[in-house]
Amino acid sequence: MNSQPTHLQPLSTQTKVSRFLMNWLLLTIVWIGFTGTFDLHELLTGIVVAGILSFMAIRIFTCCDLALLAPKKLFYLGKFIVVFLVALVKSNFDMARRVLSPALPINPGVVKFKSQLKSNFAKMVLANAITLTPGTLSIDVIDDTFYIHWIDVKSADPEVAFKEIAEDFENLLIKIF
Amino acid sequence: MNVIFLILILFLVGAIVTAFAGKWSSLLQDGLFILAVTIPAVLFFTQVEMNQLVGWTRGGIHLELGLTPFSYFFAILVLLLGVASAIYSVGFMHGKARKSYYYFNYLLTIMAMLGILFSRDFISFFVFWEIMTWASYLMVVMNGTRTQEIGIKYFVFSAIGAYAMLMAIVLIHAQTGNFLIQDFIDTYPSLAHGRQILIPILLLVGFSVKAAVMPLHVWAPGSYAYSPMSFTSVFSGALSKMGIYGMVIVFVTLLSHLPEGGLIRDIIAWMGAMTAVIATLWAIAQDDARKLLAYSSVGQLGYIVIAVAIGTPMAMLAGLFMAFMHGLFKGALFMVVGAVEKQTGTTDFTKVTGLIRKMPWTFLTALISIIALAGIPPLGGFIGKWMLYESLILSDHYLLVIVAFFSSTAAFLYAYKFLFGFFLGQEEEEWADVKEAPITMLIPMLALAVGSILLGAFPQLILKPINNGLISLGFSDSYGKLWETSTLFNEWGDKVVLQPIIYAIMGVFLTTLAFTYFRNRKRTRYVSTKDISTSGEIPLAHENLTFKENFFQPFLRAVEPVMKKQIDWYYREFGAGLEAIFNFTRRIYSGNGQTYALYAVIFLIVLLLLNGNLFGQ
Amino acid sequence: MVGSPVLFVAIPLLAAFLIPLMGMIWKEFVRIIPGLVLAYMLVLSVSLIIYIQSHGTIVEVISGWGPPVGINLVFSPFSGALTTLMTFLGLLVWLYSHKFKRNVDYEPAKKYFILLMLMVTGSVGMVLTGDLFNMFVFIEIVSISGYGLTSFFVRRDSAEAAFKFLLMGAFASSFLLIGIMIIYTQLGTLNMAEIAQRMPQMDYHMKVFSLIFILVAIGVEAETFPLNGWAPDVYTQAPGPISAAMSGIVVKAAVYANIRIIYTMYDLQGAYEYLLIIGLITFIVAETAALKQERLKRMLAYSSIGQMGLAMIAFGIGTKEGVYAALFLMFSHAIIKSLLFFSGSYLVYNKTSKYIKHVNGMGKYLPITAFLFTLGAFAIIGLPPFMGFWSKLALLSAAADSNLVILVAVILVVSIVEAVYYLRVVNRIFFFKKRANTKPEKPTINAMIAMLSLAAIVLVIGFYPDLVTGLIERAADDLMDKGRYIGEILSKN
Amino acid sequence: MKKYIVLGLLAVLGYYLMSIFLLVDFGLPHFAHGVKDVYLSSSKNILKVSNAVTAIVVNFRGFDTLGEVTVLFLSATAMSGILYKKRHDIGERSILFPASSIIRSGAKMLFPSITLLGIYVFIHGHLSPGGGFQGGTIIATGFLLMLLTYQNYSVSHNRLVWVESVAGMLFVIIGLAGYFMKGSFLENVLPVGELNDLFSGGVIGIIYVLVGFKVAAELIGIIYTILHEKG
Amino acid sequence: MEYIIYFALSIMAVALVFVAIRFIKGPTTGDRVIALDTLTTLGVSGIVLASYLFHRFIYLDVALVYGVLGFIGVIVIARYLEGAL
Amino acid sequence: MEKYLDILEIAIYGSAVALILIGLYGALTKKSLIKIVLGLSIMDSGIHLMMIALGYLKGGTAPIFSKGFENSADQMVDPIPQALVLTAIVIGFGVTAVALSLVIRLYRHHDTLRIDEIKNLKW
Amino acid sequence: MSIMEIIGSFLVIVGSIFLFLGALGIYRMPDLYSRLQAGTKATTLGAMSVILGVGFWEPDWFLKLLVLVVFIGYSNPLSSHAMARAMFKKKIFPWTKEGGVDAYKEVIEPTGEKQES
Ligand code: NA
Ligand code: NA
Repeated sequence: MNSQPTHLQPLSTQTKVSRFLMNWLLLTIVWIGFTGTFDLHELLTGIVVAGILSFMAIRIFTCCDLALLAPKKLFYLGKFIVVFLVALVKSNFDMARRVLSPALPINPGVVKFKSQLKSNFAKMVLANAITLTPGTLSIDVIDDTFYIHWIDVKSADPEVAFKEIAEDFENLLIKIF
Repeated sequence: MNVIFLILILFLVGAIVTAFAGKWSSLLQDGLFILAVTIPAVLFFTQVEMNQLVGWTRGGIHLELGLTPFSYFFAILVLLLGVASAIYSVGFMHGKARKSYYYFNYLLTIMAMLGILFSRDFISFFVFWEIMTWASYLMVVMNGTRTQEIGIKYFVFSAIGAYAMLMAIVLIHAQTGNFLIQDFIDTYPSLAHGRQILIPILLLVGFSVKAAVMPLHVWAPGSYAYSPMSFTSVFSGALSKMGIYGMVIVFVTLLSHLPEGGLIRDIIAWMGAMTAVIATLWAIAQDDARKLLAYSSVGQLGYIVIAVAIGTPMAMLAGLFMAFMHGLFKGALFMVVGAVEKQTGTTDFTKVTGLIRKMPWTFLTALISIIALAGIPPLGGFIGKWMLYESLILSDHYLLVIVAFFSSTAAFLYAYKFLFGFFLGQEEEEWADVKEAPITMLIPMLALAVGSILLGAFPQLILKPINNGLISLGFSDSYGKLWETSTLFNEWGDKVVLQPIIYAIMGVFLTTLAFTYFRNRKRTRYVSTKDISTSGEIPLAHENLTFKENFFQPFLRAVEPVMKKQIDWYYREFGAGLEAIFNFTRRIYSGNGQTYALYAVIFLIVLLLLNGNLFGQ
Repeated sequence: MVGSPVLFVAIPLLAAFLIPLMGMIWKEFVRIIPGLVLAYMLVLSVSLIIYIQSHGTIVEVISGWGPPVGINLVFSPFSGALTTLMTFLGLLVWLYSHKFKRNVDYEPAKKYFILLMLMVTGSVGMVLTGDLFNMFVFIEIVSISGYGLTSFFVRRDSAEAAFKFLLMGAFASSFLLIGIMIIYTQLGTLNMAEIAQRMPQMDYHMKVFSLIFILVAIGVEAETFPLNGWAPDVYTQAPGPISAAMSGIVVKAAVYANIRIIYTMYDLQGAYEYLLIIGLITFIVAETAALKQERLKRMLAYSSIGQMGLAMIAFGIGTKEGVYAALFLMFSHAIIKSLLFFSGSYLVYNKTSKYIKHVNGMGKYLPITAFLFTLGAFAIIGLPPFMGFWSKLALLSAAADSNLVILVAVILVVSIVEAVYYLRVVNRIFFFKKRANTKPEKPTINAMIAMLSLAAIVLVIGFYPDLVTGLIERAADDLMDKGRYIGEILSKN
Repeated sequence: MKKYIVLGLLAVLGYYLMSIFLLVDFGLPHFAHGVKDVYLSSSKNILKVSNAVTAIVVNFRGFDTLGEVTVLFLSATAMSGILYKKRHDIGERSILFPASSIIRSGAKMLFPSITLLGIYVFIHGHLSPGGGFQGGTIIATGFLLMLLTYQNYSVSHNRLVWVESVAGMLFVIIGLAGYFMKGSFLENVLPVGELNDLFSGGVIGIIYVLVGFKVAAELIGIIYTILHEKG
Repeated sequence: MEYIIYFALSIMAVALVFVAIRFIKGPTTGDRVIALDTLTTLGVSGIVLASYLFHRFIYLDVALVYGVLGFIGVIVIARYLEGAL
Repeated sequence: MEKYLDILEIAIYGSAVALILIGLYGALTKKSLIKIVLGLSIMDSGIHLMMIALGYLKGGTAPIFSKGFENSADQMVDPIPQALVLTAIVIGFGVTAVALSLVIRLYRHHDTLRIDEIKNLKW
Repeated sequence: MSIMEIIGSFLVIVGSIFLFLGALGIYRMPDLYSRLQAGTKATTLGAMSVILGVGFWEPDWFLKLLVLVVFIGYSNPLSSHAMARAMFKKKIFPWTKEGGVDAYKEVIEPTGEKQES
């Protein structure tokens, strides 16, 4: 199946191969997840299918290349996940509180801030992380500007908002991507 | 190949070949056309033997063809008129459009009529009947846009008749398991009484349509009037007799076994009588020769129906003899009209006049045929009429005698009008250049006229085949010769009592005619309209001396109540009503798809509600 | 054996999937391949018909599982006769369209011919299959091809017609599924022969309910009143040859399904009366609605519906004679109506509105086409000696033999209406003056061949009905003999 | 008014439908000797197909499936016929503006995995509740996601035609192979393997993969056709 | 363990009621879609629990596919709502 | 447990029937073509639900002989309705797709989606 | 009960409670955007927790359940975001206090349908 987002820049062969391998790896892992076994037939089929698929999807699947597998990046990735999970749990308790007693003072509003992240993928991860953390919901990202629905607006100032909402994540993400 | 089959095939092949021959040469086509009629006719009279059957099975249905003495009589009429009219057609159709079409349908019509007469089973009968119908239908609609309604009317009534017949046929099949006519006739006495009544009635409806019996006659005047005249002579002269043919068979073979047969006969006789009266009155009112003759035909057929429905031996004889005579003189008369139309371009009495000098031979034909029509003694028409009155009186149908006499008298009026309208009276500038009709048209006309004279003198020529036919049909086995009962004929054989007298009258008549004609030719004096010698008065310029217009106005005013609303009108109203209803029902198809879906759901629910009742345990 | 019934489905499908590829090579392929396939199907069905004369019904097992486990195809005298008829008409429709569609773009042409081929295939599948649910699948194949073909002309009201068709078709398929599921839950099988065998065990109410749902569903395709609202629209808006194919092929298949279900699967006497009554109503309503139509194809459509009503009446009589008559009617109607649609399309060729008045005077400009239309008109109203007469006679005889005198009378009376509206058109063709703004279009040579071959059949069968009556009789025998059907199929296991 | 009539009618219909269903005993075997038992045992023992539904869909009633694939093919064909426009009339896809960059990156990331899931589903059609139709649908929804979120993402029409044609033809050819090699259309011609092994069930798995590709291609075609409609 | 599953399923059933109410009440289309989205999440969790209850690993495929389709469904609706179609 | 099944029975059949009726209601009364098509789809889903329900077996499990279930044929629900539903769904989808494209074209021609305004063809 | 089963049970119970709370939030929260917040956070965590819990009960299934967890964690915020943006584009703005901020409203309203990057 052909898939050509025309807005993408032509890629160098090296990047292509690197990305292809990365995709292959990731898709094989996903396949193993799907099948849930390491059965030989399944694994072989998975490798073949993932290979073909990553070859065909090379221009689409552009999040990352083999560089992601560098130990340092993996470490930050792990750290990011932990930070994220903690934030998630915190946010849930916060939400539970609000849900159970809606009388709590809220001050909803939409704030914006700018992010340093370059890749779209990283922005997406940041937006998702923000959505899952306490009291915030990503509404849109236009260029570098994030628009966030904040259930308890502490400050309309972009700088402050950035600090409150996204700084931790962004610092980690910059290191990963 | 059996000759019967061969005759039919020859007609069919002839029809197709003739139709296509026009592409190469008109003359060749004409020749082929004449041959296509005459060769089978010659074959018929020389090769076909009585009671010889040819049968085969088609689609599991056994079919049989053969000639019986009874159909032989009708075949004579069909072929005689068929050949005469064919020759006439060559002249008549010369230079007209759709000649191939005409020839094709003409030949098919003749073939179909012969086929009807040959059929020994109902399917062949019906098939040929229908071919006859649609071929003649195509003739009726041949002359352009204004004949369409007439054509549809003809077809609808034909269809009513044909389908009644078809219903009878399938009911017969349900009883006998086959379609053979003889088998049915044999089985008939043992049928359930309801079927014994239903089947003949259905068949009679079918035949009555072709015989133009009131109230199924409404198609006839228009169709006769608007077909090409060359065809109408066959149409009215022979084709309508197919109805008589079927009726006689039903009367003789079926109704005689039925207790209610007498009643049915009387009803039909009265229907015939009403037809005769009303059609005659209408004929009088016409100013167009074609229409006049058309109504006249219907009226004459009414007589014939009276006769065959009464069904005493003499009446039957009278009816069939009149049928034959009618074929001759009406065939000739339509040819006359055709000739006039061909030469003048119109058939309107109010326009055409004084043709006697321009078209003397045509006039002669008209004169002889009109005399035959009116039933004036020397010619064959008289014999039929005499026998009819005689048989009606002898069988105590006095009322019918009165009716028949009334309409017969009234027929003089239109006969006179016909003769006067075209040929006598003032000659007009407009028609100064009219020539006599071409020879190909004159010969058949005159031949038919001669036939009328001949049959007046030698009625046994045709009475014998009638006699044989009726006897073979099982009409009577006690009489050797059915005409014995008539006072008109002697007791010892086939001589007519009045024959010498008839010969004498005829001689005087012909001599006078010849004398008058030749004298006038020399001594004709043309007078201007201002010539006071005409009647002692000076006519004004605008006064029409020919009396063609409003000819019978006083008479018509007297009979107006009878003619006020034609039966036609009721049919038209009925048809319009039906169409309105149909137009309303088709609004079921509202155009809204959702409504259709709703129908489906309603239908489903109705079926569900009905469930047990609908499908039974 | 020269082939097997499964090829009736396999080969067209193979071709259908192949055509888009071949079209990339040479555009003409999209027209040629369907023709070849249809011709192949015709040859196949003729040779199988000959084969079964001596070897008896073919029961073709699919996926190696004998009935009732697997799906099976049954090529019997009954289904075989219909298959031959359908493939023959399919081929003619193709022939007729082959050049007629030359002026349209490549893409529409490709779609047209693929859909046409699959519509024929689906109809053949409906007739051949011995499995109830498989029949449903084939019905859907036919329906969807029908929707696509109906809306072929983009600038007309064809989408409206197709939408109505689709709406009714969707209702039908839902009802059909309900009916099939009721049967399945009661008998545990979908094989028609086994259903027939077990039917006596089925609870009476369930039997009736299932039959009702199935009858309503199939009634939509079979154009029974009041489920036929879509039909006139579709016939009017679809391309002429497609109208012919709808009335000659699709509806025949639906009637087959209807009949196979009532005659073979169910043992309910009342179902015959249902056929009789509904057939009669359909016949009367359709013929009377046809009388006042202003559009030629719409008139032909109502006439078609009416004829299908007649066939249902004949089936409803329930005797062997009735079945014989019904099959004969279906056969002759398929041929004649195709002839009428073929020739009629040319008589009103240049107008999108296709009013009857546009045929005025065409007899002069298109003599052969006009003659063929007239022949068709005469034949369809049952004038002898054309083909339609024999079938009508068979129907009337069958009715009379079963003492249904009133029925005979009603049919005949309504037939007069039919005669009237056809003759009006014929009169216009030959005796009216051409309208100034109509432009006669000469039929292509292919169309002419298709029409002439149909006309030849009408004439030849008219004079020599024995050519088909033997086949039809065997088919009728086959349909009536339920025990043999069950035996033949279930013994294949 | 019409609404009330319809409601009344539907009430009657509902009554009948309910009474029909209540006549069927829910959750109990309804019939004594249905083909169901044959299907279950043959599926396990003869075809070695773990998922009996797949065995039915692809083998016992494989003919239905061929028809079903044809129905999809037909509706794709019919649709593009219905919405056909002359070349110069074809407009842009009716996506007016792209989705937010978040959604776009998210979709892009997810897309290969969704496709993989589809492939997984139809490759395991004989082992798990999946199958060709489900897998094909998943792949098509993946494409739907891409087509909807990007304004100018496009699919090569010719390639879709290739995939669907080749897959369809292979389906029929495998069927014909059964006909020519074993005597009946669609009959299995390959070794059946062991139950619950990925490589089991002979041609069934292969057919289901083909069905998956075909369904995917057709659905994408359908989606594509609709999205090319303006207004 | 069964009891835990029953507990979890019943509490989710109650959750379902709230979601359903929101779905019916609206007031905006957005609310309904959110309700649907939540329904998907609840459904996925429910299916996972059910597959454990019936000890059928293969049911997890259903959950996965359900989740994917639900997600794409929401995106499609969202794109429609924001007027992109 | 019997009682539980009764309730389940009425609930499942009831919802199947309800879906069918709702779909029918929509298809029969709504004026918008889109809603009619939607109604048809809802009716379809109702029928599919019904089909599945008719094949249900008390305490039954999916008819898949995966590991651990190789010998549970007795407890398996009827696979046939499921296979049929699969076919029916695909066909229903095909029909819906064609319906929608027809709707688009009707809209293009008539500039309306009201079915009662789209009746150029009638009588 | 093994330790795994205890962890699993805990996760399932906690997860289901969060699912419940999420649903409750959707029901009780005052406006669309706060409902979205509730729905996303609580149900995401709830579902992840329930699924992981099952994974602890049945370690053979763990890999597959992990895929599910990742998928939910990935897709839920995306869909919430998509809905939020869609509703904004439909001009349904969040409820704010007097003088509250709404930075995105300015993107939508003043320039009308301003297209983004
Ligand atoms: Na969220
Ligand atoms: Na979600």
